[in-house]
Amino acid sequence: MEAYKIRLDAFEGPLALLMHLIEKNQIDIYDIPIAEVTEQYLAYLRALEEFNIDIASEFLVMAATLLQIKSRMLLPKPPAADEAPEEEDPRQELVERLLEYRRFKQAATVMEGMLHEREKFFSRPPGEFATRFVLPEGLRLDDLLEAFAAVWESAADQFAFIAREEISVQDKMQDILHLLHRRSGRVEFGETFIRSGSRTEMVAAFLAILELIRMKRIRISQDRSFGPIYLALGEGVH
Amino acid sequence: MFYNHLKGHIEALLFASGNPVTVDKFSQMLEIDAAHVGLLLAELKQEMAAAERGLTVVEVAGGYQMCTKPELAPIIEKLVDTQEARLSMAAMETLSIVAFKQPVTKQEMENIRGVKVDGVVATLVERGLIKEVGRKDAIGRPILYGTTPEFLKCFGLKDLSELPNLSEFMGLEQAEGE
Amino acid sequence: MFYNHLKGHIEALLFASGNPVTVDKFSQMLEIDAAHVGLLLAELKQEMAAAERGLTVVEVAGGYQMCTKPELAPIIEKLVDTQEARLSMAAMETLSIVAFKQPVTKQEMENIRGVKVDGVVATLVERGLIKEVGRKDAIGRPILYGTTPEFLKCFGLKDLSELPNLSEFMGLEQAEGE
Repeated sequence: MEAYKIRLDAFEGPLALLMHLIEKNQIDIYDIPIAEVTEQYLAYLRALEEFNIDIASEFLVMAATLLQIKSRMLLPKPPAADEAPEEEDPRQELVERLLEYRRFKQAATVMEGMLHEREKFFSRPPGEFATRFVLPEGLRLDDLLEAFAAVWESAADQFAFIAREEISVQDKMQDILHLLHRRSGRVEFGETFIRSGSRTEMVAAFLAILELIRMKRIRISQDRSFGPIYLALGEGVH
Repeated sequence: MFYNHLKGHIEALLFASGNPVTVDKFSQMLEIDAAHVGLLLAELKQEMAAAERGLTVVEVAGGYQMCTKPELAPIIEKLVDTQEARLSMAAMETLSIVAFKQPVTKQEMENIRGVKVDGVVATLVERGLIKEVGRKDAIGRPILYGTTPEFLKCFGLKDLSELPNLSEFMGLEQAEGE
Repeated sequence: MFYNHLKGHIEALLFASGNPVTVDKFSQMLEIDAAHVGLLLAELKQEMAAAERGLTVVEVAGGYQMCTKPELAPIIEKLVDTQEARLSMAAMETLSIVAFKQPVTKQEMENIRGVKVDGVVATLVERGLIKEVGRKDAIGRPILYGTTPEFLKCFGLKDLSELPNLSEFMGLEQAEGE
């Protein structure tokens, strides 16, 4: 009983407990004295109960298995007929499980040894290299302009609700078309066609340009990369 | 050797990487063929074997890694905090099942160990020693687990074929059973 | 030298430490006096100067640190994972705001885009397309962002004057100042 008290919760599972009992009693694993082992196994569970330690269900399942094997061992063997295949030892399955378990327990010990050997080699933590980003190639100024137009358009939508309409988009569209007509249909984009400089005029102007482009009343063109950008009247709308 | 000047490059790359570097990666970075990489590594290793050198190169997890010499471990331990969380026996047993039986499901691990393995498997996954490698073609399509390159690194294995043969342990049983 | 066998220890300690190690620390770990540590370090450094070696020891932050040789930097860079950085629509829009309105604060970008820009700005800074260029003289002294030389390279621009002057066109600055 003393041994159990010391190792009350030391067993990972029923197989570990059984292995312990087999080793402690120096039992031949191929010929387990099942009645004796069962008794010791149950004694351990009772000890756990005494200390109000919850017994995991796996331990109870194993207890039932042991009792079943024990009762089967007690049954008289049927007279062996020459032709009948030899009846399986009721302990066979349990022995196989124990052997399998022990095999991996040994493997674990060997692996622990390997780990220990390897731990004598100290390595360095991997160098901290921030992943370097290769910047995308072939980006065009147009991409940037398009992005800006897109964001400004959506922002302008928001402003449109709150801005007092001093100058309407409609007015500014007329104004731009007027300006274009007066300058023979072409104006450099960078050139200002803002008259008052008020915020509402800016917004209206930008929206007006977008709207005119959408209506194909005007075109935006650029002769070469990074060259000046021109606003021009759309074809056939003079 | 014609490529002798690249030995220092290999030394520097091993140092900077920290992790094992494959021959292919060396070959690609140094723009020389794999055979020459092998020769340079062998020479480097030989030079490092000299008594007044403190480092060595080990073949592990499919690559080469720079490490301190094992006989210097006692002195290095003075420097490095070696209080890494050790693996419990339960974790080690479960890891050995995964190592030898991979790919393997939790149910299969539980059958062998006779206890639930959820907690232990979670720990091993968290440590990066095992990982999900697929699903078993069975009811419920349970997750299959296998070991990781980190596992090889931790145990100093070149690859899985370096694991001891499980049947050796069986032989042990039989010898004992006789 | 009598302590010659300790050169390997120093090499291993430098390697495993990663950080600079002081002469005092060496002296204490190896149980030799500081003068000898200095001699061993000097010898080690001299040996590492050989062309076929890739590492060196530098004196830094009051200690000694093992590093790759500076001339090998280009080869070490090959260890760096490179990844093609794609710019999302949100990133491109934000970049366009910075490009045309620089210098500009996050708040100003958010006013235009109508959404938080912290994540996108962090990405653009990380990719080296924009950077902090100063502080705005306003409450909280918010950071001002502008484009980088890298940005010019990406878009094939010689300098910023090649960008169309949209902000003037829209009078954004003045409008907001009102």
